[in-house]
Amino acid sequence: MAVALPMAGVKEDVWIPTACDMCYNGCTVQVHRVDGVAVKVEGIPGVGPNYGMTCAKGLSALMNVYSPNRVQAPMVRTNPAKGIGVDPGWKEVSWDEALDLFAVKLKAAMDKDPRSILTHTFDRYTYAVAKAFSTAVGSPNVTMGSAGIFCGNGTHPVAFTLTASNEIHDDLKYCNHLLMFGASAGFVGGHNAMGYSVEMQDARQRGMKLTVVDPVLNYAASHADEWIPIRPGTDGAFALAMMREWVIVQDSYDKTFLKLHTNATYLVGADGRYARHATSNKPLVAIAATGAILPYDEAPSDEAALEGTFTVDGVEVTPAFVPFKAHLEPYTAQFASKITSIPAATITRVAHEVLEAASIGQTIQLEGDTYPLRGAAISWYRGISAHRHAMATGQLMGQLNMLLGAVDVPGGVLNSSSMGPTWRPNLDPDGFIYPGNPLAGHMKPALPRRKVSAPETLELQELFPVSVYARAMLWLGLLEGEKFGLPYKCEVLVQCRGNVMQTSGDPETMAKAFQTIGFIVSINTFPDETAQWADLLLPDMHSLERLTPLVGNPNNFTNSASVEESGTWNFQQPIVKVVEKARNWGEVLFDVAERAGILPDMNSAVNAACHITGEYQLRRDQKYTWEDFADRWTKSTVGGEHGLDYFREHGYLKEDKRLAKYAYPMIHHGGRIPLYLEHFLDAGVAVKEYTDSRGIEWDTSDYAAVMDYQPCTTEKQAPAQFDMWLVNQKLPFMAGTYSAENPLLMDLAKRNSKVFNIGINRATALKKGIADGDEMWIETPAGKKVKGLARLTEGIHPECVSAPGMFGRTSAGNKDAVGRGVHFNNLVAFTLDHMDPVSAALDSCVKIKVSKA
Amino acid sequence: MSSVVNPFTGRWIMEPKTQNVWGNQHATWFTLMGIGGGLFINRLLFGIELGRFWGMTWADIISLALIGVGGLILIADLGKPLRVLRALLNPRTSWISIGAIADFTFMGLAGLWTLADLNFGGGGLNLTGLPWHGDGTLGLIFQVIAALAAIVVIAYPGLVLASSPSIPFWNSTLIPMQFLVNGFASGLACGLIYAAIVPSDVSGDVLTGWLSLTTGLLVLSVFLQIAHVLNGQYTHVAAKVAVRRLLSGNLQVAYLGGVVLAGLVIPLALIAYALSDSAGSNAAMAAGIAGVLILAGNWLSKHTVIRAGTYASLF
Amino acid sequence: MTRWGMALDLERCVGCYACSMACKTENGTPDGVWYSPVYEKEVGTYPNTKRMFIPTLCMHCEDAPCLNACPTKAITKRTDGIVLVDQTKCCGTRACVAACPYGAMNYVHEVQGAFGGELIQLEKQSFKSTAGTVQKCTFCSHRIDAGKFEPACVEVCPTKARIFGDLEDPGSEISRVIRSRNGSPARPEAGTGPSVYYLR
Amino acid sequence: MIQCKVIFAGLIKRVAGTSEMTVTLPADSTLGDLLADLTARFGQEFEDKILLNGDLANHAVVMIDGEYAREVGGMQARLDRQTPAQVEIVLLGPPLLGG
Repeated sequence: MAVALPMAGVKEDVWIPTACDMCYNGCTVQVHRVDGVAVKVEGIPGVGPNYGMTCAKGLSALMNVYSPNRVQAPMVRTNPAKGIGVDPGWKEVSWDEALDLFAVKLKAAMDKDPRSILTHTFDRYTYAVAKAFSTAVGSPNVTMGSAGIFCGNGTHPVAFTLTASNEIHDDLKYCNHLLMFGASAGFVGGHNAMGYSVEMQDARQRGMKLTVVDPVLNYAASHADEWIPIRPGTDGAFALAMMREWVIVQDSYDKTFLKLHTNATYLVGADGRYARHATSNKPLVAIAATGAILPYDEAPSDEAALEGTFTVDGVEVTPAFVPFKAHLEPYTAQFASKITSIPAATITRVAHEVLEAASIGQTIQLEGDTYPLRGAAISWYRGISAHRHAMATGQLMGQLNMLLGAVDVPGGVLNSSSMGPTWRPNLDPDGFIYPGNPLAGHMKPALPRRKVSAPETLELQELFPVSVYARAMLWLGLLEGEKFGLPYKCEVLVQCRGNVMQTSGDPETMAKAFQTIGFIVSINTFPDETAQWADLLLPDMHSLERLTPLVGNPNNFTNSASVEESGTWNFQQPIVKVVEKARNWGEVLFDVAERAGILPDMNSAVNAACHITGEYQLRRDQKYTWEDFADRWTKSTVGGEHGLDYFREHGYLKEDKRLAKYAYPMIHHGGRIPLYLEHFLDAGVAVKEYTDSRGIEWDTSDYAAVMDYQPCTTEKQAPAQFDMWLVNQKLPFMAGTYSAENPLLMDLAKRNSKVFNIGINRATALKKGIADGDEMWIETPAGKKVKGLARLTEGIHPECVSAPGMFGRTSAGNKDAVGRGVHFNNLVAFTLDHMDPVSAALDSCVKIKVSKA
Repeated sequence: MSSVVNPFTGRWIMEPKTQNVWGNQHATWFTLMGIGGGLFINRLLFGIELGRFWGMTWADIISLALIGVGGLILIADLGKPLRVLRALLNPRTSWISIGAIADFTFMGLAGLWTLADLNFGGGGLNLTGLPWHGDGTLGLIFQVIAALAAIVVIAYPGLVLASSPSIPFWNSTLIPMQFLVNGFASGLACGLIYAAIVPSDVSGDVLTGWLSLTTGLLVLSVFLQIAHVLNGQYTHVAAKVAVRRLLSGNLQVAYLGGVVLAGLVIPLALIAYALSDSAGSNAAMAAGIAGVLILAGNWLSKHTVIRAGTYASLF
Repeated sequence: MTRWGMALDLERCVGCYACSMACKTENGTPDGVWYSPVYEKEVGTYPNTKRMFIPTLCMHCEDAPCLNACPTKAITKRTDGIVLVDQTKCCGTRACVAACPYGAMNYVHEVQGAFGGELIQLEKQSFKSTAGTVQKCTFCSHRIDAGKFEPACVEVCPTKARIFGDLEDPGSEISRVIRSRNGSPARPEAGTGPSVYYLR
Repeated sequence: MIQCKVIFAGLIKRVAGTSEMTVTLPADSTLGDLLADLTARFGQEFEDKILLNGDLANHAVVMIDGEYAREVGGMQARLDRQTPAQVEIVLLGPPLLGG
């Protein structure tokens, strides 16, 4: 490169702040635009949530916005036949024609049954608009695609249980030993990827010990002090053995925390239910010293008994901790070792190391208050969620933290979106916390208890009273809705950004489900697998072309407890316009609402979903431009003087550092969290009652007050010769399917030379006669076969084979991505018996047999 | 050639990397220049003329032709051929620069000196009157400078390889020595081939002299190959990788079959046979075959050493 | 005097390729040219396996083999130690690619865009490449000359694994961290005197 | 007596069968009284959708004269601050957040 000459005769050379959209973290970035052409993306030093850093995806975003493979204009399908790889026969139409067709189909569906309209998006920042649109048409059906099928099922319900917030992450400021199951948080992955990565490396260089439990030597395990390879889907057994070591063998756990903050002291009878006060119906506790029986909130908590037997109205009862402790008995280290393949000695050693690091009883002074200080925490994510017993394993992970007293306290696992100035601590009738934050306010956590009712949603969410979502059930609602009592069929799918066809379970099942949908509108930037099913394909704006208010919200997704900086509000503003006819899908929904005559309801619904208050509310009788709506939403949420003009000028707004009492609320909110899941019992009964009444076979055995380990379905069903597992692994430089549209990211994936290969343990490969670089077959019990190049490695469990990322595309703008690599989801058995009936997770255990090609 | 050449960044795995910078064009012009240089010096020292053509010796003509063609291949292989003259600018540290200067010097002086032999005879063009014709003081000066340039021309490609700290198997003075020995051996090989084609022009003892000289060079070449392989085996892991590829890898046939067997062992045997009294009339034929094999062996030794080049892994 | 250098912390690098992409977009390199790759190496045997991530770039050597090998003097060394290639002088012998022990030199035979074939507008504006010549990392000399004393790869690293500074200033952060972590260059036996040190 | 203009938006519109109606209630009526009156008209399904454990459910967003009912007293909120009172009942669908 020649020595940089000064740019002569430059007309324009500006840096424009916006928010990145190459994953869901919404980092604050600035784009360098020279003479109208965007040439570079950078972070903004010191500005959260990424503090000047940007990952490979964010930096390469220009290759998506400028891609010649984008959807260029509205198109209608001319080939009525639909199927994987079937050419829709696109014919270009004008926006006017397209919106009229859209409105006509919408009205027809609303007249038939408003609930027959399904809205889909995974565009986290404008969820509320999709939600409002669905509410305005009168439909409860909003869905999101893969994340709800594989990732959050073992996390979000537990996050609400522990912290009444949708997300959790660990306080790396004070933690000295982090035990991480099936995740790579802090290694440019997961939530708050960039900020958390700095925290993680600072913590590790401060001396924090990191132990990672995962079948694959993932990005976190690569740097961990210890990597513990484990058989897929068996994390629960490891957790139970650790708890047994603490509670039964060592008798060393945070008794005070259990008494003050959990329902371990609530008295339960032989039927597992709480003993309740005759009139106030409040759960009762027993005073250890005197045996007196009192409602939980009238007894001095630290005197309540954790053990012993008592009688209430002549019925024998014990504190809930007694059955909890008893159920740990069988889970010896040896027992767990057989299940997990982890040596028993390792299990006991790790249990001791974590317990010791927790230093139960330690306290710390922060901003005038005394907090319990815990040196150990357990974190987990998709690795343990994508299994048949996701809820059970997730709850066990939460219970590990509870026994150490490491929840919402310095050094423990923290809430990341409930607290903050908008928190309104709500307690349900039994004293358990639930979200008051309006952004999460409309959530449906397990507590306060929800009734089971005849399903009205295509995701059959009403049959999942203790989960937060039921995304994975969408195909079941579409295909067998009437069996479950759904009084309608899906007439219209409004799909905005998100490739549900490629990111769900196996595409054949999703294809059958999509066949049942009358009319599909896809507002998409690329002609991906889902767009191929559309009857009407509309060109969506890329995030660098559109205006999106409130992308980053410091009260959501990040808990700036452990970060010196404060949280940051940011937004997206138009930088360039590449596809002339592209439009912002949120704006399209407003237009269609007007054409379908439901604009008044749309405005009311937007006010409710976005929590717009006072003078900023949209009036029912008026049509607002997208910009006006964005300005009102911003002012209503951030404060009158911080509207769009402020953000256009400053680009972002720093929130002041979160107070300790919001970051570590356990000692402040006065609520309790359920160690003993009594509310699961009645929920299970209710689900069984309903499913029995409809003659539906529905396993409710996991609705128990204490969680046990059970093998995944594939483990039980697979014939002997299918002796290995196929596991999937996330990559820090790829996300979703749109990153495969980016030639620079694909180039990185090819040069990485592991992404498009199949990782297999060296010893196992030699036994099977497979050498490095050989072609090998992977075959599932269902007869699916995939071929790929073997890459021998020491970094994977001997019974596992790894196919990382989301590839093997059948349709994409970037032709180079089509047919390259293995599509992991395609091999996942997408049937009801492989799904967790409590959390709706889809078991991604894929039993396979491998052979040299 | 792929649109971008970087031997490291094809696969982002930390491992010894095979060089993909230079290929057969380089093996070819390395060899041509080696033979060309060898021919000129052998003609000067041992009077191996390979016959005359219009007064000029075939040895000089072929030498100029080979080095000229080698130079053209070199220039054609450049990314920016028109900037070839810039390649003369850095003789202080760049062997390619030194080599380029040597190339031009040789082509200039050897060319002029050879032209001075031109004599159509019978009243036609006759340049023998030129002051530097023949072995006059000026003639000798031209020849000596041209010979020194020729030596550089033979050796500098080897020195370019040897000067790379990046590829341990190349980074050894044994390579330029091999280039020199092969160069001279190839020069003599041309003589042997000439002897087979025009036996009458090469007397028995002259042939015997050439054969024993060639034997010496080939034996020396064998030692150099062995030394280079052993050196590679025990100095650096990347060199060991190169050696493994030569001895048992994808270059086994070219190296053991081509360089060692066909290029050294068989010629030595043929020459030994040619020197023995039982050869009789077909001694020249045996010598000629040996000569051809020596030339082939020269190309193959450059091809294999280039292909075997392996960068050391950084960690 | 100043001698710019970089320290790469192998304990912190997590192999996310942010530096590789930041470099590519900052310097507008053509398809296939990556100045700042991150290599991976598996160490140990199951189950005590580790994955090392090793970022590399041009080491801006004290005694640069590329500069020595280049016949056309297209490669020069600035007073602050930065080694630069002038594509208007390079004649494309590729001796430098062969000579560089660190794989930092890229020979561009054809200038291609990321989407193959014709360049898109962004590429036309940001590429600074001449076919038939070589190009490599410049320690972002254009940023340093504009007073931004942090190359793009350093600024963007999410785990703060890259430290840039003046090796000749004993008080600079880079000098201190090299001393405290006894940083050492890769392949010291090549004897080129790199300005890049690895903290193991 | 006071006039109360009630607007139904979102999912509740199907249960109410209309998007707008006017209800007359005693002067000192609260939001709770209004909802009890509407439940009497539209049946238990109306209450099941709007209330949870006797209070406004998370996903039932009720606005009285442009202000969120929850912020002006919830079920005990007065309806006589403006005549006619305008009550907007928006029933949101299930959550759409995170994965």
